[in-house]
Amino acid sequence: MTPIEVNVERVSGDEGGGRRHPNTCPNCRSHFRDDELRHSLRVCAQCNHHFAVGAMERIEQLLDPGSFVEVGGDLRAADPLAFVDLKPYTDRLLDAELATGLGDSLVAGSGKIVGRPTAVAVMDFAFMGGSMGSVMGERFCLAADLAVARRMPLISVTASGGARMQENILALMQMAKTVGAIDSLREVGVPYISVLAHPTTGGVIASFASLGDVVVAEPGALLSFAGPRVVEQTTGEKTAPDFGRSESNLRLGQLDAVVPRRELRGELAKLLMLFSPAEDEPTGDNEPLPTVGSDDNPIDRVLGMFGLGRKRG
Amino acid sequence: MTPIEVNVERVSGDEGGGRRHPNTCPNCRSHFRDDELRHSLRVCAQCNHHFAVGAMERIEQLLDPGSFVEVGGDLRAADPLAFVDLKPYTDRLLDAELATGLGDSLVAGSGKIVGRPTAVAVMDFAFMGGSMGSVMGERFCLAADLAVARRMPLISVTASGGARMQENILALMQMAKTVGAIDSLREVGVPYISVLAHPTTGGVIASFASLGDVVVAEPGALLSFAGPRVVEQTTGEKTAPDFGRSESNLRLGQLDAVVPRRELRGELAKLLMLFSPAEDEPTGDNEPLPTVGSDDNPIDRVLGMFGLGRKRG
Amino acid sequence: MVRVSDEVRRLRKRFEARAEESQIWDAVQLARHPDRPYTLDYAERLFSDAFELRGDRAFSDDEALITMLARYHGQTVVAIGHQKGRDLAERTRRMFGMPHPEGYRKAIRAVELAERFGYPILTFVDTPGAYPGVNAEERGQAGMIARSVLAFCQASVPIVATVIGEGGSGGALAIAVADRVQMQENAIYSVISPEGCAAILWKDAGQAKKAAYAFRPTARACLDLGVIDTIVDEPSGGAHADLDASARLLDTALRLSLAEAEAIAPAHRRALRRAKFRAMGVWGVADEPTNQDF
Amino acid sequence: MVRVSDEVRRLRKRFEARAEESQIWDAVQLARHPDRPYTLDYAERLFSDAFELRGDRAFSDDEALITMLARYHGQTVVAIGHQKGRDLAERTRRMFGMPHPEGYRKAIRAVELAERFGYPILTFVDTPGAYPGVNAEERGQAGMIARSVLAFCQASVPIVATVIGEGGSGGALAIAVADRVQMQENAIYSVISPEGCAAILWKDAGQAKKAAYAFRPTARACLDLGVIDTIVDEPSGGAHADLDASARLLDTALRLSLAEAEAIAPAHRRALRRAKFRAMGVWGVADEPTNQDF
Ligand SMILES: [Zn+2]
Ligand SMILES: [Zn+2]
Repeated sequence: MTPIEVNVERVSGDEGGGRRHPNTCPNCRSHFRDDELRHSLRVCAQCNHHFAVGAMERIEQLLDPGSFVEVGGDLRAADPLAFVDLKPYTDRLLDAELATGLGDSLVAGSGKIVGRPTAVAVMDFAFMGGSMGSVMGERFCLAADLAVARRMPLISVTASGGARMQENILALMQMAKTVGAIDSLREVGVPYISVLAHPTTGGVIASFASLGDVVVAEPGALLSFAGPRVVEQTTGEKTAPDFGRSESNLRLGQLDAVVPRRELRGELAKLLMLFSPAEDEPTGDNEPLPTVGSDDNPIDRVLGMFGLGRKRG
Repeated sequence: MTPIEVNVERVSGDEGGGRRHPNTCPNCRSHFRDDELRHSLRVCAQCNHHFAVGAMERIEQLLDPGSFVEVGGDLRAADPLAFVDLKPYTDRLLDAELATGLGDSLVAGSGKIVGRPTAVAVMDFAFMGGSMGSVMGERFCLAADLAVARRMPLISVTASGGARMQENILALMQMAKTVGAIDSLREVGVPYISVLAHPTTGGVIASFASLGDVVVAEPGALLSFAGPRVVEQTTGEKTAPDFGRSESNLRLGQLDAVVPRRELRGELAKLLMLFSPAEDEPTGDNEPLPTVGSDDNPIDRVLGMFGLGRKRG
Repeated sequence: MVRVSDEVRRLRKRFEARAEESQIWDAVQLARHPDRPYTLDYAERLFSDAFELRGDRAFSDDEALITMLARYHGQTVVAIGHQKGRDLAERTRRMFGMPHPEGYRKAIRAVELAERFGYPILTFVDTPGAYPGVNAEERGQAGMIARSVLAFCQASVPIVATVIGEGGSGGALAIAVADRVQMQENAIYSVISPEGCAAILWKDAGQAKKAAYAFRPTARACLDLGVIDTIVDEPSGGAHADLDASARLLDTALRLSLAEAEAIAPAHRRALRRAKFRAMGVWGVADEPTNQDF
Repeated sequence: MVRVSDEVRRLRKRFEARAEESQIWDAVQLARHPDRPYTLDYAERLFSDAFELRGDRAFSDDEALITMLARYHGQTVVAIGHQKGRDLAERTRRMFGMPHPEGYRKAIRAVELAERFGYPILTFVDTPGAYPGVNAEERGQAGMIARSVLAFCQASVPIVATVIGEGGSGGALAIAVADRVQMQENAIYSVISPEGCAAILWKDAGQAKKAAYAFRPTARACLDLGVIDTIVDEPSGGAHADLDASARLLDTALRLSLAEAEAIAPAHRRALRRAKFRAMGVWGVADEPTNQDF
């Protein structure tokens, strides 16, 4: 559905162009049963390749069991442009919903991670390439609303080829709308953690997904505004094999960390703890604190004028 | 007095090492009488080379005649470390004062440019290489104090080899102190215009001088943290002839403009006008303004909820 | 079963009914006309004084996007606009109006300056898009666009954006979040170029005309969809036919939009601007409220 | 005739009187000792949890300067510190603790994060200086140091800076503007390295010892001059002799300094921090108040 989708296929290693089974590792060709993959968090046991994870399964992986409550689940795209290309937009939507069981490319709600409440917004690349339209934008904002209302952090997990062309300018405006949601979080001091999964490109990475107070990515994910094929076709430049990948982005200053999927829940739990209010702690070993010394130095008098003292520890 | 001073000599074109007369152009070797140079704003009439300008002469060039009032003119360096290298610091200070007629490397005060009041802080490279010590820092802060008190802009003109080693840590602290002065301007919304003259390096460019709301430089000025010789000696890298020059800095995003000295007063006047409050203006040609149209579109109702309307011009 | 509001049905009908195909393609071509006035052409005619603010204070001065302090009807404003360039040398220097991250970083700097002194911001949108090159990507094109959008969201000063030519995708939106958004009559605003859309959805860039008709990048469609507030008239034949007349028409609309933006209480401006964009989008409501496998 | 205050005369006398030359040179060597604990050594021992924040969101992740979210005695803080690196590979990767502009941009990002959530900032200063290379210069080393100093000035959250090794010039100061500034007993803090000073003033880098004695980069001198608030004791033999003991001593001082910084009303913190640095510097008053040729 998006310019990036095509490149994503290429980047995921399927150079031969042949149709591969979704449970066959595109990297090492190992094949897994679906329950095996689900059990391994959809990480290849042989080569550590990270398979795509659907939104609902991602929520299962990350949240405490039974803690998730969805918001905006009943929203559906409305085709305001009456858009038809080779196929009507409404048909594409129906196909996507039938294929994924989802109403759009993002699932929003709230839940808990190791007991700490959090709002969540999780994308699903299988729904029209994780494209960003009106419903995705509104659902993301509903998750942010929850975060603001309950003063709990927001965590997003993104996987997107970019904006949904079938909604054209309204799709573009979802960039402004979702960034506005981040602004509302910042206004009240609610933390936002952005997790970038393969691929996060186009309008999604050029809006909310880049604005996390902390931004982490899964290994090997393609994270770029324009995909490698668009870059090559438009500018004639060659792209390196690691173009736009998580590891390059870390080196280039765009990420706080690359976190393997097996560690993701743990790292998010740690961040939720760090972003939580101070705890009373037992006062360690009770060593006596040094006293504030006095000094005959004249500077003290100047500092004293401003209510500032000096001491020797 | 500073690591940069040496490089400055080299950059100003005096490669031969021979002692040249200060009124001989280091670029084209034209020689001028002092009154000629003063009349041409110390710009070479042959090749446009910008000679150094002393602080008091710079003030004459820029401010309306007779408008300058100095502050902090009685402050003098106090040698707290009782610093002696090959020569005592106190001797160096005395030599510098005798040579320049100035009490330190910066002259502060207020004045007018084309009738608009402004605070000014002007450096003089001839005073110990324009080095930054306690007096320079305090004088700069006094100029900022004036700007805050009278809600008038601050203009600085810098020329400095960096911090004054003879005051060591106190010299370093002038970076924090002068940046604090900029912070006080920002707190009340008073504009600060920084003019960088040859050379502005070290602690001066790494503090207040880089923080202008607008930053302009004279042509060909060396503007860098480390001078070219320090870079070459420390890292073994070669520096290009245009290393750190105004023109490179403009290209590299560090400057708003390179302004020839002859245009400087005019550009500053324009900026003071732009930074001054709105004026009532005669209402042009009085063409009728378009009326706010109404539209049957439902979006209007949604926008109406937020007090927002739309119109067709 | 999805319930869709009557409003959306009415919108759809309107779009289906209009035989505006040729009109849309005319706009695409006029928006890209080589003689179309650019940001600097308007700056010359609208501002009595101007001082260009250059550089991102980090990497370079990106000439595809210009920022300036300027005097507009007696008050100081910060102007931000894409600049395509007129002849080949200038076009190359200005990358055909396609900014690198440095351009957006310069825009953010200008927004911060405006915010510091309470100056209104006027933006002029005219870009095929952000530059899609390797270096631009490596220096964080996506993140910088996001940060620019955020800077425009966070500002409390009045902002008026005008799409004066091509409003191309995220590279346009980066400077187009405003209290009032205007489009010139023949400007276009879209999430991808007609050619790009055609290449992907029709597998044939030659179908650009068909794509343009399907996704309607016109001012009229943007107004109908609630994305812009005002359509700014152009001289007959298009903005390039008479630059002075075009500037006068823009001036008239701009003054009114700016007055409206200034009329909003500063303390509410940020929240209202957010609410304005929050309202953008249309959707229906499904009978089954949740996802299937949940 | 210049009148100098009695205080300055007393300071001078104290410095002239002390036969501390060898003591000063010991500090220079201990501050640079290859086994001296670095920021990460303290982070490990002082923080119960930590998450490193990497990257400047513009160009790279500069490993010469590290930033993290960390839990310190039950509360979340933002930690910022230079990191020299222990073996040759790490030293090279971390540029011997000499940041590029990207490092300072990362520090600014960390300050903004702390400010957004009200977290105190703890900095650990340990650098020979900002990296003096062509690329660093071209990407705006000077301006970024200035902006970092400004970010620290503008923050309203409590800030405590500790010089734990070499406090080298502007590259150190960039993260050392704080409500409370501490120095470890054998740390040094100076506007230039002793070698650099000697090379310029004595025309002989070999005179570093003489230069160090003349410009006194020691904690004691910094305390006497009003530049720091606290000297943090080290284990006998120096901080490297017992990392755990050194961390415990630092912890004790840090808790107290942080408590003091936290005791300042947030609304006054910025102005008081500014006033604290404004007070730094000593000068006399001349009888003739103005310049000669004026
Ligand atoms: Zn595999
Ligand atoms: Zn000449």
